Amino acid sequence: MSSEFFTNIGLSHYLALAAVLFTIGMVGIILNRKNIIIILMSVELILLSVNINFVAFSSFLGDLTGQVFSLFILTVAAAEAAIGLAILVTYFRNRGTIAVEDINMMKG
Amino acid sequence: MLLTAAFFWLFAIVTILSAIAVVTARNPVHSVLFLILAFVNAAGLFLLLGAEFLAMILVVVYVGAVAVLFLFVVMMLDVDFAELKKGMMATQPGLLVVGLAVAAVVVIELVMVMGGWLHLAQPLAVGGVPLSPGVSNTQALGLVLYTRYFYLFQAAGFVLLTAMIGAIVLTLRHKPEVKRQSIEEQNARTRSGAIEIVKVRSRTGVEGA
Amino acid sequence: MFGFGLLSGLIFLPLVGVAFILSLRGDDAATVQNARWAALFTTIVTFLLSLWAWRQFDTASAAFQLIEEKRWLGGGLSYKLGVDGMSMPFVLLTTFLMPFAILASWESITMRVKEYLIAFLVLETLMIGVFCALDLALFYLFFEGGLIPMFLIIGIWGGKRRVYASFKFFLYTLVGSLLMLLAIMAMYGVAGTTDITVLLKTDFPLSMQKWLWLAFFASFAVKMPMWPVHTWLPDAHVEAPTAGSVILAAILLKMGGYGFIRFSLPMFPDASHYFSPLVWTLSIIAIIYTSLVALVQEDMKKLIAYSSVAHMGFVTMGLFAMTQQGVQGAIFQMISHGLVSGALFLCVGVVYDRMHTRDIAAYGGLVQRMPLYAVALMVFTLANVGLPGTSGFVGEFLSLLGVFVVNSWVAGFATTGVILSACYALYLYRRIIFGVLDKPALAAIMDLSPREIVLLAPLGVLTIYYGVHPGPVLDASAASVALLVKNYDAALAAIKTAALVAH
Amino acid sequence: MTPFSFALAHSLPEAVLAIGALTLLMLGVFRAKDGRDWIISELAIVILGIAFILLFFDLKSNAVIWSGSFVDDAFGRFMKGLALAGSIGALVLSLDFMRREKIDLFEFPVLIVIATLGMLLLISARDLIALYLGLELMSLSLYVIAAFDRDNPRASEAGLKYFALGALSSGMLLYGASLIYGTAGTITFDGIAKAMTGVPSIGAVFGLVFLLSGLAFKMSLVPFHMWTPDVYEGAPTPVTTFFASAAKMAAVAIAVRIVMTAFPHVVPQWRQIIVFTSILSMAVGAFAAIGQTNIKRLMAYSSIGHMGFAMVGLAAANEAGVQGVLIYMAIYLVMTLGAFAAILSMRITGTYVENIGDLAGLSQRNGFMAFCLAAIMLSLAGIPPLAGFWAKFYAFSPAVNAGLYPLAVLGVLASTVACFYYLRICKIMYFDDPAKPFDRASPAVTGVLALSSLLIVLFSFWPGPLVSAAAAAAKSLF
Amino acid sequence: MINAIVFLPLVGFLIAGLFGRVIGARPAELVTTALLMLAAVLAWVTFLQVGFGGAPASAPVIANWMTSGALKVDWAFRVDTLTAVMLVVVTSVSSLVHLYSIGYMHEDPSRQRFFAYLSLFTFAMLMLVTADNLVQMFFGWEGVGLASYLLIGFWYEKPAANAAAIKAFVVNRVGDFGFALGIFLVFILTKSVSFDTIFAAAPGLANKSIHVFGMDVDAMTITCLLLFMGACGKSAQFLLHTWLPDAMEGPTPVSALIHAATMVTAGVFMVARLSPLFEQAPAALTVVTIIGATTAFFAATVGLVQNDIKRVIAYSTCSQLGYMFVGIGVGGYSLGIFHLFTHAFFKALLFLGAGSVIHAMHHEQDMRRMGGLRKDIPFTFAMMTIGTLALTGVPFTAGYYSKDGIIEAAYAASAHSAAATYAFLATVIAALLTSFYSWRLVFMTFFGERKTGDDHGHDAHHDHGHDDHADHAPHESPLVMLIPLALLAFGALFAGLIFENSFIGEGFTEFWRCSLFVAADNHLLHEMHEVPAMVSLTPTFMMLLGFAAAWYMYIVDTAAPRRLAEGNPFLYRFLLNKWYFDELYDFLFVRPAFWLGRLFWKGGDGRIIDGLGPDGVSARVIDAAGRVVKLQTGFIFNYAFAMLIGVAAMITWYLLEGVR
Repeated sequence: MSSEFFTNIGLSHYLALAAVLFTIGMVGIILNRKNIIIILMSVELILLSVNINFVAFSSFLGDLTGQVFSLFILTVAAAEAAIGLAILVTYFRNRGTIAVEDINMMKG
Repeated sequence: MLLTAAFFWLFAIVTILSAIAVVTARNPVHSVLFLILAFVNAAGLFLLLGAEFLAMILVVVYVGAVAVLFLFVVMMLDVDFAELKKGMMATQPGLLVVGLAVAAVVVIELVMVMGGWLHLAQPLAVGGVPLSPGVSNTQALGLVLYTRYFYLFQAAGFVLLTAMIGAIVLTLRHKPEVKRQSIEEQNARTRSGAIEIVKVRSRTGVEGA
Repeated sequence: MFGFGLLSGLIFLPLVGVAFILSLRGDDAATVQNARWAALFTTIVTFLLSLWAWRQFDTASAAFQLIEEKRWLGGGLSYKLGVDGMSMPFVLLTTFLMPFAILASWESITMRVKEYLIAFLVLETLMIGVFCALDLALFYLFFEGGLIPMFLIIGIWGGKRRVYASFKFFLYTLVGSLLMLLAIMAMYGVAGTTDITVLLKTDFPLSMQKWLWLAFFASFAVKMPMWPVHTWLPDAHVEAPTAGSVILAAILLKMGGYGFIRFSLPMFPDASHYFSPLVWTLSIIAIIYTSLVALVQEDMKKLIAYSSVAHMGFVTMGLFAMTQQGVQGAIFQMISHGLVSGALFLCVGVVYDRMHTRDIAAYGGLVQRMPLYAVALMVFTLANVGLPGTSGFVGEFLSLLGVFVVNSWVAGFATTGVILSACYALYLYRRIIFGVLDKPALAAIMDLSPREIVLLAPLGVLTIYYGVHPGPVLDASAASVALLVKNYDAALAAIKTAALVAH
Repeated sequence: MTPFSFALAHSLPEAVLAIGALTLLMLGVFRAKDGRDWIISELAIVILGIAFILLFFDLKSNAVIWSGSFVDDAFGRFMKGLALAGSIGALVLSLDFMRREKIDLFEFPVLIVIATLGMLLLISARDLIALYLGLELMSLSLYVIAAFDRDNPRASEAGLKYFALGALSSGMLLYGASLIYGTAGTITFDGIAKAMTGVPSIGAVFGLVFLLSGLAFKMSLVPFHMWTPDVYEGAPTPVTTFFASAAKMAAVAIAVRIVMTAFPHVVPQWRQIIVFTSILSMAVGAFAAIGQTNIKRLMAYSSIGHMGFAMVGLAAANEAGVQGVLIYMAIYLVMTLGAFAAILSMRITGTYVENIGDLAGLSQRNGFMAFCLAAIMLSLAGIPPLAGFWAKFYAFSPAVNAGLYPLAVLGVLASTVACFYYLRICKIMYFDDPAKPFDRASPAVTGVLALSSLLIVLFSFWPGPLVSAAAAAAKSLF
Repeated sequence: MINAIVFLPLVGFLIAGLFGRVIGARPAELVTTALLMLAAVLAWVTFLQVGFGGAPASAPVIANWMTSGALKVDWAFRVDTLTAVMLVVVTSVSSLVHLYSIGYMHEDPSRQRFFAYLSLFTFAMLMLVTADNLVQMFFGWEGVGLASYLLIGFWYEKPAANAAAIKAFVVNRVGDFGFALGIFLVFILTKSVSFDTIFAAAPGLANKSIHVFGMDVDAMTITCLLLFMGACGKSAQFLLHTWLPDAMEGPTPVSALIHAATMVTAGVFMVARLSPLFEQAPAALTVVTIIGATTAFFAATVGLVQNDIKRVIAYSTCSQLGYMFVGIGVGGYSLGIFHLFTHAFFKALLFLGAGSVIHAMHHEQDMRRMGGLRKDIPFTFAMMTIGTLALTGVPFTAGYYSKDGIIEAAYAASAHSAAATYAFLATVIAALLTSFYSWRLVFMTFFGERKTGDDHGHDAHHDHGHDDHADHAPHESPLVMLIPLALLAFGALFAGLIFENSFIGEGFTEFWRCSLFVAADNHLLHEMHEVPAMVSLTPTFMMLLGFAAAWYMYIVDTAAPRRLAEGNPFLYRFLLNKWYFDELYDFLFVRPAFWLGRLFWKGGDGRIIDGLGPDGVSARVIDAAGRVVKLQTGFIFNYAFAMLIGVAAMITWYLLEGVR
């Protein structure tokens, strides 16, 4: 790996970072067995990676649209988090648990 | 240039590490805190990219609102943390390995492709919103958000409204035993409905009461 | 008739009966009896109407007649009806047999009678539609739609293993038909229309023809049924109520043969020629194999079902000879088999109604108590055997002759089926009718009731009438078949010429 | 920039829904007693009906408004009509159910209207942001109403699962969108179409994969279908109806629109995705349903299969294919509404039941309902002359003509397997001995059941309007 | 007139068959018999007109049967000398048998049915002999087969009768297999099935070859061989003969009519009718000769040891049919027909006589239980003796002319062909054997000690016969049975004398005219009259030898047969079991058919087709369904994982595709 890789930060760096974040988010959902809240946080990570993507593209394309998109994503993500937590609360009231492993009444 | 690179690496590495910590931390409170850390670092990256407004929004809205909301919920739900701490990856080790393997494949493939993202010397943009040099980032966003993106802005508003309705309808409880003020009822009160005049014969008590 | 033509009238008349039966309220005996009469009346009127259509029909012409066309789905799919000499006999066969089907269940069906009659009337609509449709999509609609009422008939009013049989019947035929549907779509793609008259004139490239042919074959072979996709038939027959078996054997099976005549042969002549050895092989296997299987059956209906498979083997064999005699023989064989196998199932129904078993071993010596029945069964058994003088002979003879001209081996093997059919049919007859009547259960068995005589006599008369004078059927199909054969030969000649040029 | 009035004229149904939703909300908050649904549902039906009627005022136009984010064309109107019809149907079916189950809160119709608004926005979306916002507006409402029976653990589990996986899927969709944006430099569909010609870069293809995966989730295509059975089972039945009908319409509509208008030049790339998910969906839909005993679960698998069938038409990637998908969706909508109406009629001594076995011998207890349900089941199985057959005909025909023979043949085999379990329901209703009788269903439910089975049975007699409308709609995309 | 002859029996059948139960048994008997007699009279008139009066041959078309493309089949009645001869034979014997049956069957409860069948048979036979085309002939051909089936199985309660009936029908069908293929070939060759066209085309087809069954063969030879196969079946020739002895399960009048006089001779008639074809196929004629000779010899050997009186006569019939084919095979069509003609009389006589014996013995058929009957039933004895005389060929009886003629012809033809030499030897030996078994029959039945007693077999037909005979003593038959015997005896004695000249003598050409075709180089009828006297005398000598042997063994030394049998146990068993043909066929065809049927049913249909097809597939589908459902674990992480796998699979796919 040349030193340019470390010094010359380009679009690819941001995209790769976003890709890694995205995967971490996915892995968080898949590997999590105990706490449903972690899943919500993983989703936030995924959205963050998307935002990085958009902003990076926006910057490198010289086009504002990506940032606008990102802005809307932030808005919606907030709404999503609210609803997610609301559902979570409802669920907790019903079952007294938020362990992912216990969310298994329906299957087959 | 070098400074920018250094900051990039700083933010990037911290973001990734805290993201990993979010996923793996045993205590959800820690997870939330790591999430905040990740967001703050991501805001730093946004700054590097010249998206100052978004960076601020990220910190203000996310750290200030969303992450704190998470924290509220984590604290509010009386979760048995001891139970949670037993290990989040306890069950199905085989599946875990497969899961990690698939995830590894995905991340390698994605990084491979993203690392080779070369062909964007000039934007292919058709009808985009070009960044003009004289206008600050915040101003530029402000110029388009309420004009060009008026319709989408309204739609986003509806999304937030929905979230509000949804959160209320799912969590708000009208407890029947709690007495609430009903202005309508108060306004609609009439004498006939409020007072009953009964004649009491002596030594019989109130009949039918 | 509401701006519709005669054929539409034929198709929708049974639905009028359905509407009437639906309008009857209550489940008391009188209502049920009214429903029966209504159904019978409907089918008879339909038959009379079909006779009227027959009068209008010009047998000398090979063209489609009584054509009617209406805008339907757009884009080349239209509601188009018409008959020619190859379909008219089947229409008549259908309308003719339906009153028998209704009458056959007059007493034996006591449960959910109205639904039963409705199922049959709907079935009649669909069957007539199959034979009248001049639009491929419309054809498919009727062809496949027939599964539903038959499924219900077997499943609701059937015997012990009715569920198994009805599912087998339905799914088996469905698989084949769906492949045909794909072929129909492909043809639609090429020709831009599903009008049969246009498709008949469309030349499909040989490679495509082969696939299309195979897809159609998948459907018709199951429906026929040809070996080795015949196993649904014995089960369906055994479990179906008598009238269901009658219609199944007499008409539904004919849809496969009709499909071959209407589509496979004229539309894909080259592929038909290419695949005819396959068809012949399967036909011969069917004839010999199922005849042998029929020989060892212990259930009357199953035996007749297997014999149906064997007889349909003659049909497919004759069709793919693509000679005038072969095709006409096959058509005649189908008509004849419609009458004969229908009658045979009615005969089985007669004793089944009395004894509630179809086990051959449970019978014997019936002639002593049921001489009339013995006579009737003898006539139909012999027709099944293909004795000259019965309708069974004409079809067999012509189709064998037709195929012999093309391939003597095929005819040779198939003719052994004639021997085997005598074996199983007479063996069956002997076990049921002859011998000593020593089973106590049979001691009080009654001979044919007047209703049953009315049921069987016309079929017997027709069987013999068509045996000595098959003209009505043969003449009706002659012109159309001649045209079919001519076009087929022309197509083959064209491809041969092309091959020569290529060399 | 087009004049505001012009833009409004072309988004009138959406405007009606938006204002209507707000009005209903106000009415509910200030007028409804204890938060009970007073006549809000009825009003919501009226509002949806008005929006539906408004669709017909202008059948020809093809306008792009709101800075290119919104398109009003025949395709959109067709699918909006279906979505609105689905919403109306679901609301009509919910009237009785919600009251009986004591969850008749006024928020429910409001959320339905908002979700429908989201669907309409989604259907009309002409850039990725509009797509995303429409999708989220719809989805967020759906998450909430899935868990609407908040005291029922199953419902909240359904909501939770739907939400968690839905959020993941919209993450994937966004990731895809970002890559597409990065490649094309724009987010409008026709801009993307102009940019994506020839062999696309691998990054763009990845974007396509993620984008379509996100949409596939909404359409419950395999392997993004996993939420479907659980959510269908757990959510209150009218909500399931809404998921299976209106939500599917919107999801399919946007999927069709985006592949046909944004990626018309990279057909080979996205076709493989569609074919892949389509085959898997048909197979899973067919096989997994066989063992089911819960009829809602069965319908879930059935809808998975049906989405697979619909995608066969889309795989043809031409006008006829789109027409096929449109016809398929229209007929599927009618069948679904009918099926759920029948499910909502399954009530024994005041309790709703969902077991297939409860239908045993229905033909003898309630011949009319049995007939309707049998017609619907056979139609779902695609047996002519019922409408479901034409759905398959129009969806498969273009695929066959496009040379996608293996897909078509696999589809045919899957539909045979699927036929098995549809037949099984008919068998249970017609061949088995009667079980306990059902309570009398409400007139609204019976009406929907009757109407849908009538449409199904009689479709063959008068198919012209739908077919030509679908043809016109498909044409407007090209 | 011809219409009347043909349709009168049909009318009789319809009356007796449809209304028999209404009008009762006696009227049914009378009507059918009367109609048949009327037909017989008309037939004789026709015979005289056509054969001797010079009336022209005709073939009026009655109606069209079937038309399909080039194939046109009409209903038409061809009347020429050959037909006329057959008409006479059929109607005469039939009417006599009808008459006889009135007596013979008088105890049977379902006589109407019997007479209906008899008339149906006669109708079918007449259709056969008057046929103007091959298909109509086939109609009659199968029609008589049907009637034969019905009549053999008349006593349906006897399992043996049912089995025999089916056997007769099926074996005949085997022959018809060849017949049908022959018709197809004729149609291919001549594009017609009507006789005039075929015969006109026949000469042109000689030595033409045709590609059939994968071989290029001489067209006429293969055609004629296939047609002859049909004849073999119907006429019970070697290999297809097994049904005829079993057919004796039917009532005896049936045996007389169908299995002696008429139906079994249909094969001979057919070959004669198709003489224009056979004349073009010498190879086929050779086969005919060989088969005929073999049958004559084989059946005679079997006849030697049979104990059932009817079976002896049946094998005799079989043997005599062989003679007829020899006659035809060597080129003497008229010889074959002549023997057919005379044979009809004496064989019917023998059968009816045997019937009379059986009737007298209360349905006992085993000769070992008879003996000394000449005193009890002298008239029958006389008639049987006349029949035997004619059969064995005592000079100046009918059999003498026809049978000896055939032997002479065979000798004459042996100059050109080895087959004829074989035929000559076989027929001569058969003549010896014929004489032996015929006289054995007479001696065993009518001479010696009476062996009947209380132990006489009731097994043969226990339901009928003995209930009104308290004394069980043999008794002479009623007059109605004896008159036919007398009439037939007249024919047996004098038919040869009267008609020899016309049939095979100098009046040959004038008599037969065009009805029999003889090739230009066929001078057999002249040559046979010029054979050495030694040859002419051989049959007579053989007859005497046979008589002497029988006399010695059954009158002089009655223990001799037993000694002989014990001395040659193998040969005896071989003959007694009819050369083991039934066993062989049972082993070769019947058992395998049932075995295969069961195999195909349980194994083929059940295990393989259903097992791999619908049942197997549905089982696999349900397995798969179970597995698919297991994937649906209910866990969010699994669901998400599925999504991840989906995405991973797709991107990997594209990546690999891009790399490639």
